[in-house]
Amino acid sequence: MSDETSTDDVDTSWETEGVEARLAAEALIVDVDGFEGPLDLLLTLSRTQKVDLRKVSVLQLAEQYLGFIEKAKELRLELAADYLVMAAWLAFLKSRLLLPPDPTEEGPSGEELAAHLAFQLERLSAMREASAKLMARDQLGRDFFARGIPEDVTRIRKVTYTATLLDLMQAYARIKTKDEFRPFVMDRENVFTMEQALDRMRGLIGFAGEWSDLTSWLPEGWETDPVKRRSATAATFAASLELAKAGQIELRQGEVFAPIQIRKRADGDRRN
Amino acid sequence: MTEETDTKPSAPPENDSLFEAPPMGEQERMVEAILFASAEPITVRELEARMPHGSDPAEALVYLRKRYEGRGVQVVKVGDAWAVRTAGDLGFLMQKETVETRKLSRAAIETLAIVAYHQPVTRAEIEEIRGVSVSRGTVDQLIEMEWIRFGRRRMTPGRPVTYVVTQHFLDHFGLENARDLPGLKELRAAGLLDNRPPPGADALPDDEDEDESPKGQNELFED
Amino acid sequence: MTEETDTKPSAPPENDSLFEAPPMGEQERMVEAILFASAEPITVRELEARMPHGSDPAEALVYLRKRYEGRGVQVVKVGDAWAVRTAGDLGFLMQKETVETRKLSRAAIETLAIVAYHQPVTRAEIEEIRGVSVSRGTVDQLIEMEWIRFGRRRMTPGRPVTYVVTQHFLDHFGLENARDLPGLKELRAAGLLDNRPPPGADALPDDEDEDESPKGQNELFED
Repeated sequence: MSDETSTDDVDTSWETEGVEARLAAEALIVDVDGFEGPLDLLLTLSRTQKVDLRKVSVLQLAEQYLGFIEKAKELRLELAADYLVMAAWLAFLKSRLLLPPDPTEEGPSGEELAAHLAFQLERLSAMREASAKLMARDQLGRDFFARGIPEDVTRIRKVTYTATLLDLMQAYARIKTKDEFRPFVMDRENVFTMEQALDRMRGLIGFAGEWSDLTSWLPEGWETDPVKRRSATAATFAASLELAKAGQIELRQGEVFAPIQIRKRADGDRRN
Repeated sequence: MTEETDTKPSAPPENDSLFEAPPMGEQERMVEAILFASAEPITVRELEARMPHGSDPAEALVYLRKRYEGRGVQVVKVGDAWAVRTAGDLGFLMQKETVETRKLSRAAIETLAIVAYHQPVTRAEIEEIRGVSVSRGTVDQLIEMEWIRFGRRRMTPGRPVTYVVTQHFLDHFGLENARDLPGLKELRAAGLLDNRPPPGADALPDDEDEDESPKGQNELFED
Repeated sequence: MTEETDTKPSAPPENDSLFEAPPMGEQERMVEAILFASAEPITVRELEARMPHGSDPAEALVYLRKRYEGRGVQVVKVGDAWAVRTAGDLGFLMQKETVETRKLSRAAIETLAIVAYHQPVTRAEIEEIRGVSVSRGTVDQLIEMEWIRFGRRRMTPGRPVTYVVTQHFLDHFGLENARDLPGLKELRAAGLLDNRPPPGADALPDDEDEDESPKGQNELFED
């Protein structure tokens, strides 16, 4: 182990690697964003050792990393917290590796920690290779293909309708009940609707220049039968309110319960 | 011709083979793959354009077609193009049938009941009894179900068609004869007529045919 | 066996044929038709459901697969399902009009590989392996592409969800099952797929993980 390797030595070692390595080294320093985290950076740095990852010198690597961080700080590059945490941890690891083990200290030894870091690097590297191999495989839609005109299963939904005899009889009973019920429906003969009243009044209003009693506006034949009269009065009153709202007539009532009187509006222009 | 080297980097060393079309067996494979993967039927000209120079897709198609004779899929001609299709006799595999049972709509059951009790009956009469117009679809559905059928034309002006119930209807409802249907008195005795609907019950908007029925009633509440 | 007569009322007169599945050659044609017709892999169970009662699609598949050996299209196994795909060596013939796989980020590709090789794997484990946090978007993208899906929850504190690869992933990369991943054996032999906790970490959850791990692998091939 070249334990004495300092950050300066790392720099010189880069210089001896030739132009390509130097360019790579510069890229390392300037482009921190190009790394996907401290582990990725460590993996890249480890390549400069040109050894099997299993034999990588973790101590040397730690120094390389710390050197890199120092350089980045000098260049006032913003470093993500991850990188600084790793730097602190590697500084701790370095001290553990350099100092003789303290028997009173708890926790894993420097060697154990270093071995785990080496394992992590090897594992990451292996995953990188695996992903490259995976992506190099023949791929569906690129190298091999599925049926271009799939004939999908058509789902035929067959609906059967059903009814029971009881349904049938109840339906008939319902209709027949409606027949017996018809007199109620016939009631509409005794109903004078507001629509009807409006129609009637619109036709007549042009002739109502003078105040006239609302009751005189009831349709013929509706005045005598009390049921019919009530309905016609209500409808005519409602219709007169509508017309007053529309500005076509004026309404007045002398006192409470006095007859209501109506007449066409004087200006008459609003007639339609 | 040199572009072939681009598309086939693993070509054999002899120079000749570079310019020779692939063996017919190989061409057949190619046609097979192209027809399979293509989203549309492919013409011979298109095959030619995609296969190595000198290929004869028309001949390859003859072999391929033969190879698929009697198989589960067929090489078929579509216009002047070619495609792979499921063999006609296996079409049933491409369908999945699901049967769903539903209750007849109220409009349909009422129409059916009227036909059963009043047959032979015209559409106008059905409408008069129900108090609403009968939609074409309701009658069609009952005819399709083979529960009602056309009876004789009525000898009245317009000679309207009548409807009667079918044997199928009688079978379904376990009746020997439509006359076996319980009469009003029996319905009442059975408690089926006891419940007079409360005023306004007709206006329940649960039946599409019904919307005309309570016209007068609705008018009362309009505006 | 008598209940069969109920389901097949229109059977031919010979009683025997009532209960016999179609001849194997016919079954092979059926499997062929069904697989050709579908763009998605089809499970044996699904084949069984669509073929006549008593059919043995698994056996038919053996014959069919052999029949297509060396042809322009192949019968391939995808997890526990089957599909027809064009032969890999003919890819050059195909128009690449099909949508190119979206450019995946390095993070996405690595995450995918980690899920494939380490499944079932938690997000924390992915992060541990990559040494960097996994962005939500990366996982979402892979799930959206239907290449990974949620597996079982890990029985460790917090019950984290795990990720596994899908049948769609296997289909896309032409893998019969996840055990066929390139270099998987070597990686395993080298101990690089072990879940090795950092020294000093509590050893307990690791034991549980090992219990879980084979279960998760099985899960892949179960459904």
